Amino acid sequence: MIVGEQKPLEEIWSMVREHRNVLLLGCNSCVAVCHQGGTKQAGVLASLLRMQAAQEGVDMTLEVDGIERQCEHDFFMHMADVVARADAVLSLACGIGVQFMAEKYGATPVYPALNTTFLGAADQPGFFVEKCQVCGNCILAATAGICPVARCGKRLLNGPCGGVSNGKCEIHKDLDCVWRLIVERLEALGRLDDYEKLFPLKDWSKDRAGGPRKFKVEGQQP
Amino acid sequence: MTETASAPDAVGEETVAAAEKKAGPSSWDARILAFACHFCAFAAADLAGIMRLSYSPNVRIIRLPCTGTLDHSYVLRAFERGVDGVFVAG
Amino acid sequence: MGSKPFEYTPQAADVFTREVMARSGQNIVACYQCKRCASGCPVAEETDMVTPNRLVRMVVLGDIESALTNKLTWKCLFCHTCGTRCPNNIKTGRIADTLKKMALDAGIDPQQPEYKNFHRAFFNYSLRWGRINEIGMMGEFQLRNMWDHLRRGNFVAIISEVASKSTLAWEMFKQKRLHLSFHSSKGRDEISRLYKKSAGRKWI
Amino acid sequence: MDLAYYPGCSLYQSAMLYNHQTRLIFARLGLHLHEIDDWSCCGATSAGKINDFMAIALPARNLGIAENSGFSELVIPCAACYSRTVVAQKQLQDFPLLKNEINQELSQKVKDNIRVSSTLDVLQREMGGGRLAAIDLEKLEGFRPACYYGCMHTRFPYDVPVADNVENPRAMEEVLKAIGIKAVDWNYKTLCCGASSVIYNTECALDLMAKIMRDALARDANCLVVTCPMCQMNMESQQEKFCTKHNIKERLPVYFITELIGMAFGFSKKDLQPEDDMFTTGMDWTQLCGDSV
Amino acid sequence: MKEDREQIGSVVIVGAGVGGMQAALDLADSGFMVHLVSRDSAVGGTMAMLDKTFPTGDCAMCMLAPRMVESSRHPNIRIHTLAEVTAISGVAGNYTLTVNRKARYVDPARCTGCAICEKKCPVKVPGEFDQGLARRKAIFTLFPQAVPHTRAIDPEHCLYLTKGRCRACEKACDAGAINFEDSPQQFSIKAGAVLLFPGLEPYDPTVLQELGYNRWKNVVTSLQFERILSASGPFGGEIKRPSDSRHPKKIAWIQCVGSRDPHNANPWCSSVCCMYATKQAVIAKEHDAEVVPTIFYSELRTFGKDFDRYAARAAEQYGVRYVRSMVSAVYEEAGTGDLFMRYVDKDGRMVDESFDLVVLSIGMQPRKDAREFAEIFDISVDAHGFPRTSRLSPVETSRPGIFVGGTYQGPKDIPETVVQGSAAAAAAMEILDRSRGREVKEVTLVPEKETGAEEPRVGVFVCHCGINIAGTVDVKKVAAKAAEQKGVVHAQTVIYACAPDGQERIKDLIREKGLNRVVVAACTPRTHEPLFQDTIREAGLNKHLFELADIREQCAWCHMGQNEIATEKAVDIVDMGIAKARLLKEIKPRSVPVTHAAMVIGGGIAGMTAALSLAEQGFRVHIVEKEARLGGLAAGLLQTLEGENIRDMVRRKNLQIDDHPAITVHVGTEVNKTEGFVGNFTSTLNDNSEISHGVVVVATGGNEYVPVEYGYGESDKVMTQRQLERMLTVKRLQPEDSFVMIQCVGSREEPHNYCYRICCQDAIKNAIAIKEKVPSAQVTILYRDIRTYGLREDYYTRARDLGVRFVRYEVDAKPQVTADGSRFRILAYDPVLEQEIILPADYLVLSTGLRPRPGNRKLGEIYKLTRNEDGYFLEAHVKLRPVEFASEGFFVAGLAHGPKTIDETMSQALAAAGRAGEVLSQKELAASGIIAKHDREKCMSCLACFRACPYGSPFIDEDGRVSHNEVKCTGCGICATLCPAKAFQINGFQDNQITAMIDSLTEGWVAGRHTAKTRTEQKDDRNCKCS
Repeated sequence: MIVGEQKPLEEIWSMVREHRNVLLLGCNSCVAVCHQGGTKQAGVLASLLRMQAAQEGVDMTLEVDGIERQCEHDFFMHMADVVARADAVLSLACGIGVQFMAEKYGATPVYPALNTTFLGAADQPGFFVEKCQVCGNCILAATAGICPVARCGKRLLNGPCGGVSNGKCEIHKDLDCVWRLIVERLEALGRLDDYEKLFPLKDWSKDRAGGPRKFKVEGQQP
Repeated sequence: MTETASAPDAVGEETVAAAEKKAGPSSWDARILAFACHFCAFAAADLAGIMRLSYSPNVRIIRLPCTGTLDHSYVLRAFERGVDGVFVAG
Repeated sequence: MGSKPFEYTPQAADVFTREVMARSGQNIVACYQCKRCASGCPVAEETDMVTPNRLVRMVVLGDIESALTNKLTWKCLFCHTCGTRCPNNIKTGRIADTLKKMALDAGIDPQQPEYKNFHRAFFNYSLRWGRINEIGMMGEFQLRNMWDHLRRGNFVAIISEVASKSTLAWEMFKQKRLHLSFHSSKGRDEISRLYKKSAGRKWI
Repeated sequence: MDLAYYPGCSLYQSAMLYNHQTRLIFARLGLHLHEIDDWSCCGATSAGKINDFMAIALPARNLGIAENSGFSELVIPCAACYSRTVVAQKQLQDFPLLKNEINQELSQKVKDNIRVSSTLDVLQREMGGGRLAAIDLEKLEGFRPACYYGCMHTRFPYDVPVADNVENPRAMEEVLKAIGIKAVDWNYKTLCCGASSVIYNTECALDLMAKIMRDALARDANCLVVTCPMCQMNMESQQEKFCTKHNIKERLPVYFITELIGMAFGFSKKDLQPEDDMFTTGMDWTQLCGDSV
Repeated sequence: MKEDREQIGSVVIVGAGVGGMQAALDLADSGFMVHLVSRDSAVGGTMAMLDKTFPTGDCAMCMLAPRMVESSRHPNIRIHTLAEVTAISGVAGNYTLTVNRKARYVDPARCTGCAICEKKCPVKVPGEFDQGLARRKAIFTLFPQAVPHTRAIDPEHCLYLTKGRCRACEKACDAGAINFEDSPQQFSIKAGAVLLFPGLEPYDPTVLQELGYNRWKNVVTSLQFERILSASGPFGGEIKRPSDSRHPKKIAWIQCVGSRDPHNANPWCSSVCCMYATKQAVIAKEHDAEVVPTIFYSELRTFGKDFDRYAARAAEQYGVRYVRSMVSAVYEEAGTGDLFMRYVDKDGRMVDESFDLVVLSIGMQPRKDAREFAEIFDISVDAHGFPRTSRLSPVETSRPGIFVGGTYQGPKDIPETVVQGSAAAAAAMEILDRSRGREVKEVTLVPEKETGAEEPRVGVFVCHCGINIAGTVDVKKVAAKAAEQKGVVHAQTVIYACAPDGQERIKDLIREKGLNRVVVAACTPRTHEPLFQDTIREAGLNKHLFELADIREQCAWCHMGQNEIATEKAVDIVDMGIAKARLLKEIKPRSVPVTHAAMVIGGGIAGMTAALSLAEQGFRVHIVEKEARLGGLAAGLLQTLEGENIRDMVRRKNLQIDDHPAITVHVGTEVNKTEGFVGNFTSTLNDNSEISHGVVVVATGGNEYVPVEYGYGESDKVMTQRQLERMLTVKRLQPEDSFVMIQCVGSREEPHNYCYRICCQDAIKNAIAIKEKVPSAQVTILYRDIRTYGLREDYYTRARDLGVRFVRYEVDAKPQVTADGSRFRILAYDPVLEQEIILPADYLVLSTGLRPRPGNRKLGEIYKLTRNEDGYFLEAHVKLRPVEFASEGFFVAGLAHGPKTIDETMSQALAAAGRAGEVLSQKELAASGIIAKHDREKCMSCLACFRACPYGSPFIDEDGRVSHNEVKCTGCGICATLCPAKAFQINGFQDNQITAMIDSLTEGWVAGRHTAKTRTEQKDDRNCKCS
């Protein structure tokens, strides 16, 4: 799931303060699950902005709405009028949604209300942790289902570095050394032999280093 | 869900409020909106009446079935529309 | 309350407790150590921290030595405050009384010879004459004290005794409290027969 | 009303005044005291320290005499004698075999048909009734007594029924109220004065008496009222001593309750404290009551 | 027990405290007609006097008031106040009772509870409710929240009734409710069963004058101190001392006043004082941080669930000082009113200390007339006057069909009283299985009008409430303003809206003017909303199309004398009500059918008792037992402390269960999974059998702790109390045998820092047995605190009388055991003598407690049932819902819930059966109206609601997405607040409704600020002119 974090109010305010009609558009998918970008949060943000406007003496109309996903054309079907009324859109979607809208509505400025932070999971309710770096070439089969790319401070692929102390990472003292976790799990699975195998050089060509990646569902026409 | 901020009013009000604050609490007429749980705080407000306890009349109470129902938006809306304080009791 | 552990011997403790209970008429084992007796005891400051509840505990655990030689046993005023407020109706005053008798029976020197002497003088006087004549009784008391001091060769004590008691007598005389008349009762025979009957009785 | 009367040894000696006053005011109340024949010492607290059997047998003899004298009630003014006698009576009831043994030696057997009362018991009962109506009461002014009961009015070494509240007795207050005197309430109505320990454990007794004195003074009492000769003697004869020791400046007179009643009944000081005799209280109470007496 | 003669479907409950009310509500909810007979003029009992309750610190009145209101409104409950039962005849199932009702002199049908009469009454007498600390009038209610709120005249003090003049109240009462002609009445009630919950009498410490109560002003009882703490008490919740209203700093509590004192007071332990003193000390400290609390005690009996930790917190966090020494006397310092006392410290030193206030922790005792009371009902009582019950049938009296409970049965705390309330109700339901529903009348109503499509047509009724509202608020103006509001088609004032004529008027206008929303501006919705809802329902409107605006309690009464301001506020309140009313929607609660069967997990004594009770009540029961046979831990016990035969009882219950056609026993099985919700569960067992049931009773029991301490297992002469009990039945003891018992083995220390309640009693039971068999044998019990609470104290006394020695030890100086040939030498430190003692022993007996079953964790996970940190299941509410889980349809009983004795287990099992039976007796379960509505279209299954809901009503449905079970929902709204997609809305409190209220208010009120400001300015101007 994509995890995002709402930007500071001052930053958002500075983006929209020049506009008179702003649409706050929530995205009721990933970023809603982490309580940052859903319709409800759009409403709360609108309230805060309204108060900011009032305090600064700015006359501004703020409209709140929300759609299922801001990365699909079809969900915008009923949005045409709403967007047209606004001189700017403040999107509470992840970076994908913001760009998607920016491309879709060329003439209307679209601002991000969120910083898109990472791809992660809810370890506990309300606590999100990064789990994947979308490297495009998954090696989890060999690492007991635990990703050293995303979760090792140094992205090491062949065992821990020398800085591990008490099973913790030397970069982040509160972070478990991912290689310790991998070894423990391999041991539990009875597959410690996998650890002995050396990783060949990882094929980083599928990582984003080569520019934006594309994907087409088989049989789909462009 | 469209709302226009009444900017001139708000400004005036802020200034007034600020001026009044400076002048001292006696002349500042704070307006408080309370959200009260049906089972406890609302009951307490009733009890205050039953016991004929007098308190400032500048409080209005909205009853909720439980303060669990208190949505962020209620508080924000109240502030947006100019109440000076929100009191949540439950 | 020594530093050496006390060896509790259940059977011996039982025998001792039973005797104290029978002689004092108090259900000592009923004590649950609430310490009301101690808190209300007017002499508790002067007993080297042997409070009534501790005295009871000594008896219950069969610590015979401590029970017979502590200060509380001798300093108890017999005011019965402890027993009155005791939830288990234990009159520690009567236990103290009993322990004193047991101590004397056992030939233990009283910690306050004057105490013993006073009550002995009073009791003997009442037996002898049937009524108390204060001057006579006090005289007997003084003689007993003197005898004790003499026995111990404590002549300083004799001098201070004479001095303090003559002051007291003078005070009382000034306040017209001392009387020289003599009283007695004819029932002395009955009393002495009863006294004979009491011989050897440990308890009523 | 006729009552048997047991004065006890001290009322013939150091507390002669108490004997005199008790007889005086009882007579005025129409209560006729008949001193029982040839009574003997009750053993006081001492007998029990030496000989448990005699502690019962000594009062038993007096009980026997009183019961056979034909009266239904025996009045005992001295608190110690009263305590011993009541306790012995109850023990004789509780242990019938013991009673038989003692009776064997007595010429006047204990039958257990007499009521034993203290002076205070009788005064409380009779002054509460109609007897006062016949007496012209003097109005006594300026008395703020602290009623001091001591140990022996409500606490006994054996379980006997106690009519008054054990911890906060009110009998003296009620009697005084009947003659128009309001007593102060205070802490140490029943605290021990040290009793006979004043003789062999003087310092401890003095400390206790000072404690009693201090609270009475703090409550603004101007005299102590007692019913126990031992308390009276201790609080009065030792007063100088314990006050000096504890740095107490004030002094208080210690009255037998009979004295105040006597005054209210209109007896003169001379009546209550005959000069020709060898006794008086140590205090000059005329200062307090002025010419009203 | 069940005779053929006619069974009456009514039950009489004597006593309307928390226990009586619990029983009343249980019975009324499951189809019985209940007559609640109260001697007082209002319901509530002792709990109503309390400020807060231990160990949660919940406000007692906040918990009790809803129940009082519910009892008074329940269609199946009739409350008879100022009434007493004077005679009873008949047999179980068919009793006739004679009830005498005293004259109240106030007509409940007319009285509106306005209290004007009270103000006018010239007579002041010490108020019993405030324990004499404040005064009440001769016309009065016991307390402000009293139910019924009808005043009563106290004929002993009323001037008119005593001296024939005054009648001030009559003149003041506009409603004409005063009736001096009222006279006592006698009537009879037929009932199938009688429940006695007359409660307790607080011990009166006046007789113990050494403690100074009723002598020194600053010595108060603990009940008085509750009133002092209470916000509605004599000092408005400020801690003041009676002599000079000064705030006391040093406060001392003296424990066991009137309790554990066979010489001067009552021999029993009152069970609650250690805890309430701790609570009072903590609350006092919370009220005023400068308070320094000290508790003088002799034994700390904090034996309940989580109590030991509570006391530890009190000491560590709140600085409550515990002094293990009883105070002998309390003296007053002349002049200051301070109190001083002397106590002996742990070293035997005398300490003199002065305090500002002394609280006597008074115990409880049977009412003065307890014996006469028992005679009326012809039930036998024990030596103390408590009704005779058995530890194995704790709510049954000597007379069939008459049940008892609460503090009348014996000293106990609130949850145990509530448990016995439900237990006694269950016992009554068992014998009245055929008459359920017989006396209860069902009401037929006109069909409900569909108003969904209509525009709002609001009618507004502004109540004068005599002069209660109209005296302060200009009601005419309020009505006129209301008429101006959008959607309002009618607005008027009424003298008494709640009076029958007022209600008729409302109904007429609904019909005349086609109103489809009604707003009444009157008193509080907490008491009156249901009444008006019924009124509009009778006129064919959905009852949720009603809004009550509170302009009495929350306006007129608290702004008296400020008429203009109060009127303005009332206008705002009414406008807010109208704004909401316009948006109100019809609510039609869903209902679901009920499977009339129960699944009881665990076949120990709790499970067996609950199962038998439910089966007797007429429901099918499945017992699921892990072991091969029923009986649980009780099967290993021989007898109770009181000597009742447990083994026989277990055997008897086994036979009853075998014979009962409605009970199916699944031994050797466990539950694999359970699906569904209250009323409709399906469970699969590990033998693949499937059970349909409507409720789940969790009675999984506990484990005996197997000690690792003191050489257990190394010699057969080291044993547990339960092993000793069995040994005593087979082995001949020698005259010289000596036993040493050690208490608290494996308890009251981290990580098991709680009391097991049973060990002290077990030790004493066995010690008595030894001494009775062989008096010369010696028993010494090494203990920390002997906790023979309640009437069990008699056995502690008996053990001491028999010569059992008790030696205390301290947790940091535990006994040390060394083997000495075949014997033992135990080195213990006696804190009394401050001396080490060596005790020889032939047998070493360890008093071990229990442990929660490890399986509780799994069960908790399956059902989402929470456990406390010690692993015991956590009830829904510590005080008032002690046998239920927060999740509907789940009940708990016995050791699974926490350590308890066998009688407490049986009471709780019966209570669980009663509460479960209440659910099963319903034809269908209707969800409450005020619940969350879930819009699945908007929901994106983020699981926020699923995780946060305390009642488990959102669930992951078969399609993998979140759905909402409305039957479990209580309408708390947490889901609605959290939902990022706003998929939840609360019925009657929807976002748009609340927002409309805010908007309405801010429009009139905040916008009006400028006027307010202008007014101020004008005032200033005027001032200028004047000067």
